[in-house]
Amino acid sequence: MTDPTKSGGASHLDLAEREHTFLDANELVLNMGPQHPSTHGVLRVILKLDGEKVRGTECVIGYLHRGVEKIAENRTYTMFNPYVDRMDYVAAVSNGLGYCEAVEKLLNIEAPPRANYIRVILTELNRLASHMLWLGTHALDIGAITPLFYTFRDREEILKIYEKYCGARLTTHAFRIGGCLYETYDGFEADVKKFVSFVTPKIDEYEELLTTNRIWVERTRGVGVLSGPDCIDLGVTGPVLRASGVKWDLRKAKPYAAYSQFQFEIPTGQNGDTYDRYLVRVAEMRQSLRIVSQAVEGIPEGPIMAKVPKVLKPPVGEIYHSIEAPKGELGYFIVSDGSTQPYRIRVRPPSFVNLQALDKMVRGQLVADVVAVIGTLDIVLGEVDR
Amino acid sequence: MLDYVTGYLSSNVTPGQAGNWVWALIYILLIFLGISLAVMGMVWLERKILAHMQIRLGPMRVGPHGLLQPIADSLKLLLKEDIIPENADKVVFWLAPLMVVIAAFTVFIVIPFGPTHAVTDMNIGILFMLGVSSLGVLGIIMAGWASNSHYPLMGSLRSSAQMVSYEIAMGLAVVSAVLMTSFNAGGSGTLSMIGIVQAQAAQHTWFAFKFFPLGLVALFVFAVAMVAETNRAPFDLPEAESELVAGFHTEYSGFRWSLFFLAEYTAMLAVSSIAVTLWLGGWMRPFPSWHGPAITIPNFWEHAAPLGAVDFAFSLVPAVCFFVLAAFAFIGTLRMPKHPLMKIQKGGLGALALVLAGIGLVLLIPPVRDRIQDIFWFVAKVAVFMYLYIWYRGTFPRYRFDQLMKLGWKVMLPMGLGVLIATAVVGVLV
Amino acid sequence: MPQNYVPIFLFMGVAFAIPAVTLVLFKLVRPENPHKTKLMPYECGITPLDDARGRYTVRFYIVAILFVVFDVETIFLLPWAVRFRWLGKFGLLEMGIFLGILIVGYIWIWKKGALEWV
Amino acid sequence: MPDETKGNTSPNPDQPASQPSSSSPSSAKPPVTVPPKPTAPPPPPKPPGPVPMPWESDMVAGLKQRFGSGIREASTYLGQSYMVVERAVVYDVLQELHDEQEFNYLVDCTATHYPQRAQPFEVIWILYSFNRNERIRVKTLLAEGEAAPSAVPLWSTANWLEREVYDMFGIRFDGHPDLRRILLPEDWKGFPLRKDHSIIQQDQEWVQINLGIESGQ
Repeated sequence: MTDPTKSGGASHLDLAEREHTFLDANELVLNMGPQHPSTHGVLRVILKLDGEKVRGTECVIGYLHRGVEKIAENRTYTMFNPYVDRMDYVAAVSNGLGYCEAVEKLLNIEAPPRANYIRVILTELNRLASHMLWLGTHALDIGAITPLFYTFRDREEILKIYEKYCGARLTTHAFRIGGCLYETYDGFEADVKKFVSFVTPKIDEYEELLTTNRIWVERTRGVGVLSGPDCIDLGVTGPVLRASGVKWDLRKAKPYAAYSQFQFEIPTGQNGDTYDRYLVRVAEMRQSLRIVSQAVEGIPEGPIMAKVPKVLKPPVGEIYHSIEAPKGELGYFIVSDGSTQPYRIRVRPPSFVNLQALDKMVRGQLVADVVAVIGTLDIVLGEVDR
Repeated sequence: MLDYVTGYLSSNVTPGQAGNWVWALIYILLIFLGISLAVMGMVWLERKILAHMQIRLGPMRVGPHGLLQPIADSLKLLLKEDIIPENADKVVFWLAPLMVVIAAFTVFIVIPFGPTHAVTDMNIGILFMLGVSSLGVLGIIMAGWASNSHYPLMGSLRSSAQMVSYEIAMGLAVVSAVLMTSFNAGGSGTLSMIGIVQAQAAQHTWFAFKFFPLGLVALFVFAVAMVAETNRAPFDLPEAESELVAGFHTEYSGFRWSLFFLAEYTAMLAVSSIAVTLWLGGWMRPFPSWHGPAITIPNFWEHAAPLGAVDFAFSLVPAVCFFVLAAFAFIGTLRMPKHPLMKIQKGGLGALALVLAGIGLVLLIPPVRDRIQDIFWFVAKVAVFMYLYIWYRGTFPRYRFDQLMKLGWKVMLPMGLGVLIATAVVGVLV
Repeated sequence: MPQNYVPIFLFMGVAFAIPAVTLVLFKLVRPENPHKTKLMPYECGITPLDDARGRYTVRFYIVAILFVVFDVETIFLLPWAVRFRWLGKFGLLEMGIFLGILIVGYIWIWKKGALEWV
Repeated sequence: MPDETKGNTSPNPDQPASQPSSSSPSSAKPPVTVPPKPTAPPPPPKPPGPVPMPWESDMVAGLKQRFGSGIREASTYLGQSYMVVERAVVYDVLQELHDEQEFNYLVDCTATHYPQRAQPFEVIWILYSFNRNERIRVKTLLAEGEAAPSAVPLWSTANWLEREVYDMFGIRFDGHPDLRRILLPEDWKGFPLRKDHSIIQQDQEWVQINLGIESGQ
């Protein structure tokens, strides 16, 4: 754990350096990505293979680097808000929530309760959408093509709610600093309730397809094992951490928005393998539904926007605020110099940090497991590269 | 010359046996045509069935319900640019798809669609088929090696290892079926494909149900092995697109790629046909020895001979099938959207309904009815296997390579050996 | 009956000719715009680092050798299976010995770990 | 202690003048948890935001005892605690926090650039302790060209995070096993998150050589 060369990700693979052993093959260097069907975007992984066995990996990232942090320094706080949606584009609402809350804290204001409830509903729906997309693509990576269509069918319903709420489906820009811009549309509660009752049996349907499927279990159990201490050492958060048995969720540990008012469990696994991560995420989908139905039942009346000055000039100071995004801890570290533009915004992306664990997870496993592990880490390259 | 051609019609052997090369060539071309059409149909059906399993529609634009999609696809593939990578071995690259196609097609030479509907009947039919079908792996290795790229190479190595591993289980299952043929009255078995079906007829059972459950186990071993042999889901590792992009045919494009595609589907048809021949009674209809009470069906052009009621009922099934298909097409015509742009599609589907109904009518004519039955039942049984292939693809995730090899060597091989020994022991005791 | 085998060559000829002729024929209508990038082997968008035809893991060769052993065994089984009824108990015993030796070998291979992939 | 959601930062009137906030001295008792009320728009007696307060705890006391003036500052701002540590002792402080104080999770490692200061770079480690449910920040100041100690031996997470800091700011980390650029190409020139690096600036040479275009703009 303290030996940096061992645990600290991949060391640079020297292509000229080859190990020769009797009757053993040369190490094959296989380049996976950036144009590869299962690296979830433009991730490039260089695999050092012995036959089919992975001897080492090196991730090459940055193909989608847009310099979000630099852009932030040249925009006002309000102007930067839509940009955060482009990082983890499958969980844009969560990104927006984290950013808005961070700036609100810096301004020392609080969103009104009703806004917080709307935020919770939309964010949890977003978590559901993100997990659905993950499940579909992860199953596709492992070769089950059918769940993809099922999950996309159901994710569509969430996107429809978003579209009705704010006009956008993917990069929603749903929240504003200080609350929400839009009041819920007529029939929002009914739509959400309908969605909850619609999707609950569908999650059973996914589980029916996969949970006891022999091939699925064989492909995922014992694959990409990451123990709890390893997770913590590597800073891995989110479902991956919970699947390793660490019961830690920022919604409970440091409640934000209105999460302290809802009852929900933190699902955990024991083995920290791909199968457990699958189970944890499916259980999380159910918990999200639980939160959504509680929130939509108890949504209070009132204003949706706190009193926010027209021009945001947070006092000089710094703030770090993080939320439990679908992929893990999503943090914003904002430094204000008292002007209208942030002096520095640092995004702590869960995907970026989680991806670092890839090497540890796949070493000694097979090529097919690399694909399964990339899938189970649930990375979004827009967030890894920012 | 004409006598030479027509003379064969009255014989009741295969053209190969009769030594009639003209008819052999006609059969060969018919098989080519039939298989190409079947592959096109399979592609359409696979896309449609898979789509409906996955709550979507599949091809809908080209022709009514996408019926012309395979034609459009093949045209596109024929007209696509053919890319040969720079540092590929050009000759091998050129030959590899042809090799795969030859291996996949040649198996059909011994497959009996009916008692006389085979190109030839070899006394080592099974052996020939095992030998030729494993030549396909050669083409795949050639393709992977010639491409000179990592993914095809890995795909082809995987493919070869996988195919040879399951070949053994397949061979053992075949041996246990051959063993069953020796329970004839004569006491000697046969390796001829026609002979195997005739043995099933003589023993009044499909081999799948002989020595229950041994025949079924052997069929199961064969059925698993044949999925692996043809590189289909859940054993589609050689072309696992999530890992190896497209496996051994990554570098192939256009028509060359479509040859691999054609070969894959042909191989699927071939191994399904072998399974049908060996275990499911080949061309025999279900319950072949149940004739029912004799009845006489009057007709207009020949002297009516009495025939069994069950025989008669089964002889109507092909026609009825076509009528049902025609009815589906007709209902589809009625359900077409009422839009002026859909008129052509509507007309096409209506025409299809008429054609299907017409075929059904033709199949009702007694001489056609009698001759087409065998082929119909054979095709129907193969179609069941084809449907299973699609179903597997819609349901199963993909195996990992080590799991696949483990399954092949540690489960399928002992199972094949076990079922062979059990069959032999039971056979001696009976 | 050697004439039974003649159609094989006929069939192989046809099977070779049809795709080959199509391939050559459609060269007339196919576009042909080679480009350096287009002719590069697929390496996920990266210029290939080295030649792909290196040595590969030995396990594939082990599988190949095992295949030969077991496939030859299957070939030996076929004549016995054809004459199974005629050979009767004697044949069963003999094949039992043959298979027994093979099974012992199979168990040895298994124990030796040649069937393990990783 | 650092319950971030509740504003427990009632300002201390005896606050030293080193507060960065440009607060007007007139308002002695500003509301804190309530959002700033723009009650009287024309004369802007801008209600001061919360101000950093000394961060007092056993842990800080222990650290101060051990490192003395190495702990330059320990404050709490908006419920979040941070300490500024001398570069010479920062590795030891981090090690102490990791080994003794159970800060076993490195949330983030990042930097900020203040070109006008004598020590223009500030490297920030955000630490979290699962057992205490506490998040703190450790900062150190670096002069141009000065290297920070690498935290990789303590937390494996630091590997990529430090590589990113190096990539963006050009801050080197001593003891990092593999300090290369991570997001930008390896032979890229320039450190984009430095303040003197314009947003439209890029490595023209690299773009021309590798992309074959005149400019990426």
